[in-house]
Amino acid sequence: MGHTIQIHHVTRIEGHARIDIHLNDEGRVSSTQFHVTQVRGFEKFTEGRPFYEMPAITARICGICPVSHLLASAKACDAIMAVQIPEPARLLRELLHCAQFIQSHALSFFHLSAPDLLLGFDSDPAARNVLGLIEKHPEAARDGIALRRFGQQAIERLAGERIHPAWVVPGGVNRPMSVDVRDQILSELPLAHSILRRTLRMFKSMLDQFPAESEAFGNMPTMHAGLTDLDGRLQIYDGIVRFIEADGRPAGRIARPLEYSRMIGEAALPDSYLKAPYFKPRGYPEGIYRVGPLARLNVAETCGSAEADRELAEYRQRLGRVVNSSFFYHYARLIEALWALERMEELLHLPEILDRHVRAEAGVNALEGVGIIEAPRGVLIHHYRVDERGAITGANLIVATGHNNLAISRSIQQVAERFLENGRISEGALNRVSAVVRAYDPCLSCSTHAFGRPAFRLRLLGAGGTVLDER
Amino acid sequence: MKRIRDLASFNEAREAGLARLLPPVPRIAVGMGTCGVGNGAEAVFRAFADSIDHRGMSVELVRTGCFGFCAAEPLVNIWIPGRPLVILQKVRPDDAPAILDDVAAGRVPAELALCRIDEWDHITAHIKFGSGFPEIPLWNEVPFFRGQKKIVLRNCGLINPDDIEEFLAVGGYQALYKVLIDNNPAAVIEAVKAARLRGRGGAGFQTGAKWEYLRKAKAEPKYLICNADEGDPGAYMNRNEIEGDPHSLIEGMVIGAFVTGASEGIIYVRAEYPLAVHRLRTAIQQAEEWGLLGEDILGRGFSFRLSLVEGAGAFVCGEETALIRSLEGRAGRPTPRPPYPAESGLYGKPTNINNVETWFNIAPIVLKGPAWFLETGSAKSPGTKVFSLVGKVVNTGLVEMPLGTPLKQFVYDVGGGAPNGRTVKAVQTGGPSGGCIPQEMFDTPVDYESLAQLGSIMGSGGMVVMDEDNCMVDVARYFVEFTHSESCGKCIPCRVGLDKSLHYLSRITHGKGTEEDLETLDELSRMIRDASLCGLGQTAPNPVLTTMRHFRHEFEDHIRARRCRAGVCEDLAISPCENSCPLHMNIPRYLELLKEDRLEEAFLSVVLDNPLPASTGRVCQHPCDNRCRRAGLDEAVNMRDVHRYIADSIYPSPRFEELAARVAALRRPGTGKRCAVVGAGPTGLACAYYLALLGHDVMVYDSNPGAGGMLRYALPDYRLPKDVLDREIELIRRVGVRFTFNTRVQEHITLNDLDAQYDAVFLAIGTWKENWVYLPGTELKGVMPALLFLEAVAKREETPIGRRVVVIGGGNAAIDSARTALRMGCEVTIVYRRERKDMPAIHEEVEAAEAEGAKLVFLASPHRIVGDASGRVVALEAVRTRLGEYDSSGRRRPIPTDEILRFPCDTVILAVGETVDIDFAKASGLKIRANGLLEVDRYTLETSRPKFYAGGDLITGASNVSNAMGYGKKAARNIDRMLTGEERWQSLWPEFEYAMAVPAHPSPSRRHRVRDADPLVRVKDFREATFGLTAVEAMEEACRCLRCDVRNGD
Amino acid sequence: MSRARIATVWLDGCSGCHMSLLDLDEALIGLAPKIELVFGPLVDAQEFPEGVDVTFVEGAVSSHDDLRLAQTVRARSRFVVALGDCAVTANVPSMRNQIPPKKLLERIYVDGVNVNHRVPADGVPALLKQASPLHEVIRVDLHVPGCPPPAAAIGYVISELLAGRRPDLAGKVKFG
Amino acid sequence: MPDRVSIRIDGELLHARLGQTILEAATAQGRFIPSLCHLKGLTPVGACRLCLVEVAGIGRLLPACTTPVQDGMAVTTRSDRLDRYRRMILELLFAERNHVCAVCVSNNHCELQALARRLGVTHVRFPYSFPKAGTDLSHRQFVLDQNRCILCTRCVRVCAEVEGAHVWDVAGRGIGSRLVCELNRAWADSRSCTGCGKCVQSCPTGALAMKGFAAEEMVKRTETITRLVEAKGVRA
Repeated sequence: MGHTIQIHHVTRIEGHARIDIHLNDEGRVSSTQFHVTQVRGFEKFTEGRPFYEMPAITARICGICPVSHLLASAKACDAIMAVQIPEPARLLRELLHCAQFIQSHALSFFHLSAPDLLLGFDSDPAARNVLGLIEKHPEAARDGIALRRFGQQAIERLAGERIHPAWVVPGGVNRPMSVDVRDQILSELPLAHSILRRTLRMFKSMLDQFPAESEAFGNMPTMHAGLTDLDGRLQIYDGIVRFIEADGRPAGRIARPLEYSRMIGEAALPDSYLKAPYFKPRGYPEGIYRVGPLARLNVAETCGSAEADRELAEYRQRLGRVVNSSFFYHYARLIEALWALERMEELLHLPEILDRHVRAEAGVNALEGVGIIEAPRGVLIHHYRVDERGAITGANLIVATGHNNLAISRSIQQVAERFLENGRISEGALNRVSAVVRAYDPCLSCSTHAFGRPAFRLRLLGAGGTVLDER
Repeated sequence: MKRIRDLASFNEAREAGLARLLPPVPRIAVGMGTCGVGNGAEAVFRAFADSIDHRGMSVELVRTGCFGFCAAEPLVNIWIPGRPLVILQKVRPDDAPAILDDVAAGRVPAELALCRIDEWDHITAHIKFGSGFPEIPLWNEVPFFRGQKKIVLRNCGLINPDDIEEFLAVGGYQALYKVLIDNNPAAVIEAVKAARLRGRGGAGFQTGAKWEYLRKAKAEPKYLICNADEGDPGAYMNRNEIEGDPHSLIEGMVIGAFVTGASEGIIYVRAEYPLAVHRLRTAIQQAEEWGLLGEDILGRGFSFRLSLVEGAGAFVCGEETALIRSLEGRAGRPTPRPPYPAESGLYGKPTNINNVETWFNIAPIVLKGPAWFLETGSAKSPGTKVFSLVGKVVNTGLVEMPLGTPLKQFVYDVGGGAPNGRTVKAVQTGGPSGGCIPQEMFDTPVDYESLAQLGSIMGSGGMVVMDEDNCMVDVARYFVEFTHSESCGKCIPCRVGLDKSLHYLSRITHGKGTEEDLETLDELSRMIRDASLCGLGQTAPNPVLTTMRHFRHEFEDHIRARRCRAGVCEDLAISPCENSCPLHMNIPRYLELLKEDRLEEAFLSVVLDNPLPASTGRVCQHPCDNRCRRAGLDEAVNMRDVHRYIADSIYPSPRFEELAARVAALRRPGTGKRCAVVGAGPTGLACAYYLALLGHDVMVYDSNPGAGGMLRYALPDYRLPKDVLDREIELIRRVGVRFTFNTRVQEHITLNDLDAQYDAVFLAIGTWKENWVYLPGTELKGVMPALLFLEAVAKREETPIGRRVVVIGGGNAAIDSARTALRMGCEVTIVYRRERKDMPAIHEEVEAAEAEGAKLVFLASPHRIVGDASGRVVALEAVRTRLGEYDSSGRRRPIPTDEILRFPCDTVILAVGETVDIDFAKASGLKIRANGLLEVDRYTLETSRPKFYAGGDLITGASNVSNAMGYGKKAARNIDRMLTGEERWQSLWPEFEYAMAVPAHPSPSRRHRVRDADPLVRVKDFREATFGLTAVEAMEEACRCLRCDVRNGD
Repeated sequence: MSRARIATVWLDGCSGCHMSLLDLDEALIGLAPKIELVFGPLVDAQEFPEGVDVTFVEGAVSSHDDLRLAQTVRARSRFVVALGDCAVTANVPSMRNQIPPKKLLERIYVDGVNVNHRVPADGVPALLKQASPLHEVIRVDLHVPGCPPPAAAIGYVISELLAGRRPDLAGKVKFG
Repeated sequence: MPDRVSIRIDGELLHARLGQTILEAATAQGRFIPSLCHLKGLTPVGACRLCLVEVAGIGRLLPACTTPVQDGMAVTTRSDRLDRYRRMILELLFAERNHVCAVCVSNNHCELQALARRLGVTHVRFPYSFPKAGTDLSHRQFVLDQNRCILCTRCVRVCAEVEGAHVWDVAGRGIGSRLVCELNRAWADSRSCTGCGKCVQSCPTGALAMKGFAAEEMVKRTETITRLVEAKGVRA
């Protein structure tokens, strides 16, 4: 008879999710379900609030990438005020964002995924975590902590707080950067740089150890989406959202944020609080696409910085121009972090970044505004409508993990089919099911505008729907 | 023209008034306060007017205020010249012609007469009405008026409030005249101070002192304010005072104005009192016309303008600073004091505020002097106070009593106790800001200090009596709901604190409270009391704090047992009957199942709620009857006899086997836990039954050779045939209960043995030890305790009973003994020291005994048993008692008189109560309470020894079958929880599917009663004396249920 | 010395408090030998274990799953810390409390989508009527407010608890 | 009568001017008594009850902001009971409306928040009311957010007493009390509002704020109100 396997909490991800794997009578995977189990309702309860409070409120969607929400929200507010923010403010926002990319990518790679990669997918689950890493691979753990600290500290120096700073405001930022801060951050760059180089070296050296994972971790042709500038360079703060086919052909673009809904549609799922966005011209569910580091590197022509571009070239040499296995999210993430670091250095050396004109002030000049940026996990869209007084009348938020929702579900199925044998399920196999989710670094907290239970839950359900096993 | 300027014109007006008060023709005055009008006085007045017109009779017909006895309204005063004033009660419009007939004939209708007044002390004057009608009681012989002293209400209900001349006739404005003539303001203030008159608005501040501050204040003008913003729910003293006698208020204020130097006066009265407002306006206008108010009063050059402001009904405006803000046209929110109004009040000017009643006391003090005033009331609180006595008392109304009168006098003497034989539980004084005083403290004198000591206040004089049907948690919630909605919102403790208090209280009444809530509520209440800005907030927690102090167990019941004993909190009960049932039987369920003609399911429902339904169906005290809402329509549903019918239809029938098997099949899988139950009485049987159903191994030990305890060995066969009991016990065996008989604890098996062999032990030993009264002669031959007698009869043993038997006592054992003795051919007399209504025995049983020929003697307290030389009883001597004061049980204490009664007899049966033989417990480390009963946790029934539980008589003393079984049931639930660590109780009951709808049109139908056998026949043997309901009767009875268990949304 | 068994739980919150915990940075390395992380988003454990010494709970109680987990936490932990404003005051999650859950969900899943207009119901926990602070559903031993609480305050709490003392937070933490 | 009196505050002998309140006397000596409704320069109303102190010989607690000093008065400003009551009052305020400090414009500059921190309020034991409390965004420059209002009435008083416009008042009663603009108009429709912003500057929380100020940006300048009143006093 058929079974369903349920992973109760997917562990080491940022959010609440549960996976059901349905097995057929032969013990083979018949279907999988990816349930995101929390919802908070930011879209509704922000109605009536003054629009300029939105950055602070929406930052509470996520404590890992609050800066992304701050920025997307502030950009949407800029649009409502119909102002072009001063250039120094734009540069400072990007600088802040780069720092966040580094801390967030460090967290994803070291704190969450490194236990799988360094300790092994099949290692003792009780120690397969960051504390285990500290014990077994103290250098890697120290590197991870130090790299994350670098990012967090830079955020703190710029914005006053590591988590939920109130520095980014509609119209710019509320305080210019001091020379001291610039110099401090500059002085810390080399250490971070060396960690990233070391980590990239290490990761590349390990690549051969995971042939099965490389092959079956969401290895599938889908579209990809990401932000670039007009020249096709990787962008995270501003630019054009480009959609490409699995083979690299262009498929569509969002040049004006307000028009995002021409390209992106949203579907509700019966079994998950996470909605599924899709590429609208292609319809649901055929319009599946991926976002995030893997997608961004697929979409971009170049990174735009020297060392990162060298790494990108090597990456493409190894894996091809368009990489379709989600296992390589990790690889792409490290390259991006390197790029972010280089970009920080570049920004910090621009003389105008110390300029004191960092804020444009205005009231309501447009009744609708959309802000699109790249969060560490992918494209993030904040869309607000306001009334004449500036009160929010409607909000829609599409977050990175949402875009990946369909891809994650398919990846789970793929991993489940590949690693589940004879209807039996080993702990290591289950861990791989979680790990493929982890590869996307899904921020379910963002996606449901809720951060929730720490881990996936996994349930094995019989053909009749009875629960046979729960882990 | 009317203006009074000198003594002559004053006297002239008095004479004119007197001529109207005591006219040469009969005078009929209808009490037309708001209360009277509400009870139909308008129609009565019209009826009189029409009749008088019609007949062309020469009768003075006037309106008057209220004489205070609200429960007896409409009141009508009849005065025929030369005769006493007679007050008629509950007069209906169609009584008018007959009354007029009587009056025309110089008579009064005696059947309507409440009381007569020969002469009346108006304090400021004395009126002699006349004499005659000795058959009608004098006013102060009527219990409601006994002890009352009318100083404030001196004129209310006697004079026409719209006629200033009548007021003058009874000495009105005399005091003012005196004060103006004397022209010695300081002396008046001294007099008020010497009289120690305290503010009657509630706070009790010295009025004289307040006046002195105002007099000394420098700024001009000065204001006098009368606070008539009476907002307490259920309080209406001020309304009636104004409606009945508005000029007394005006006179008091003018005197106050003269002596304090105030030139402006304002009466702040509730807009909800239209009649009071109307009468005041009339009175002010008249007083001005007569030169008693306004410019140049009484020609003495003194001016005082008095105006009237209608308040918009905010409770907080009773607080003086809020009242002042309101008068200034601002929002009625209080301000902190200092500064006090005497310094900076209305418009920042010196101001004095006194309550209506305070002003009413001024003229008497001025005229009669402080020494006279001090004669009444207590040392610190002289004078009287008017209270509105409402709630659960027979006589409700306005009561003016000397301060310091004990509370019990209000409740029992004046109020006449709770109606329908209920027990009074508490009195709430001081309105919503006051506290609840429990019945044990009814000796408390009602004065400012004593009430404050108990956490209550005098307030403006509200007095709400509560009985067992009032849930004290709900009472607290109700009052906090009131103050919460009346809070002005200015200060945080009151605004938010009360909101949260209400939240906790509501949560508790919904059965969702926790013990932490209680603690938080207590701390919060203290904070609100200590930190609030004004009196509203400072006193608002009083109901909470006092109920938590005096009725903590009720709060705990709601929280720990999720029970509301009063049955008020609906979320905590299925229905009022279920709530009152000690076994918490789901009564509406079995009634409905029977109604749907599903007898077997009805039986299952009954027997799962109560393992001895045939027994309880016969002998239960049926508290459910008292709670049945059907009683409001016609009569309570006869629930007890319906469940007897259901049990009797199954037990002796062939269906018994199948149903017993169905019950046994409900037994939960074996837990492997072993339980011992000591005592096979109703308590032990109930516990054993449920423990067995829950899957435990149960052994019951009993010293007797059979199961049933008192049911078998104390209840006579004519009440409970033993074959009925045997069937019930058979069912209990079928669910797996085993018995070990002839085994006495401590003698044959020790508690330590039980401890070693069992996982849990339940002690349920009955009250087999007879209380021995210390009566000379109990050692005589022929004296025997009731239980031993009944047991011997039950066991068919020889009993040394004579021919003439006297039974001492009023409980069920007394009646059982009497009826048993009757069946043995004896002549029986029952001697009881209190009244019939005080007898604890089931009412029907007493009647049955009487019908069978027992003689009942009440108010006779046994004094000694007289014996002859051979040591045999020859007579019982008793002292005739009379009823004295109320004791703490709310019954009148019997007081011995000199009269001795002698009852010749050869046998005396003592049935004065039983106790438990607790000796076995003393040796086993079980804690015993001071009253000689076992100490257990109120909620879990755990004793002081681990694994040991106890219930029934052992912890309550002698009780009744249902109560006892209730404890057994509760113990089983707790023991199971202890043994399994789970709450499995609800899982015992299968889903019963039945209609959940209230009867659409309940047609009136009387209650079916069981029939008794002919007393003359039944007294000859021990066959069952009552026959149960027939199938049709039971079905009809079931159909009478109003289905209180059906809630909206079901 | 045996390691203290520590768990972290995250209910309806943003993970910011967990991030603040990670902001202890290198201090984590010093802490590692003293504690055993037995449950939480950073470790692989499916069931909340028995016998936990201290549990830090982030987030408000918002769904039936949250409620059940909170009750399990209480039953199996000696000391429960409400970490951060969401657990302490319900914070931003409580901004939905004036809106009936049905309306909220319909806005998102019916009005807010292009395809499949319906509220998810299969395999997802129902929302509670309101998001509540942790102490309104279980007993809480210590409250550490802040959005998020500063890493220093979290470090102080952990070190005091490890030393067997009750942390005194007066003046050290604030709401917001 | 002497112009100066001696009082004891927490045991320490201090001199005060006759006519000063306890709060003024204590503050003049650098002593801290918590308060929220009090703002120097406005008529004290004794409403928040945080400044309650114990005065020897008087059974009840007295608000320091309205109680004048008297010679020989012995005042206790800190005691276990006062601390408990003050914490409870703060908790009640937090439970009454929706004070989401984290995203409030006055975060880190809020008197309510600061007092809670100072008095050691780490959580609110009372159940939150979570009322529906609206905002008034109609005014061009200012915002009223009822969610953050603690009904201290500083705005009411500053507007009536200093600006002389009396735009604000409190409507309703008990827990239903709320700040209203004139006779319950939208702020923009006010006929008497001069747009001076004194109400905003006197507000202790984020209830009244400048429009366009994001989270943590709204710093109130209450001392300007006090200075203004004092300057007016000199002129008068």
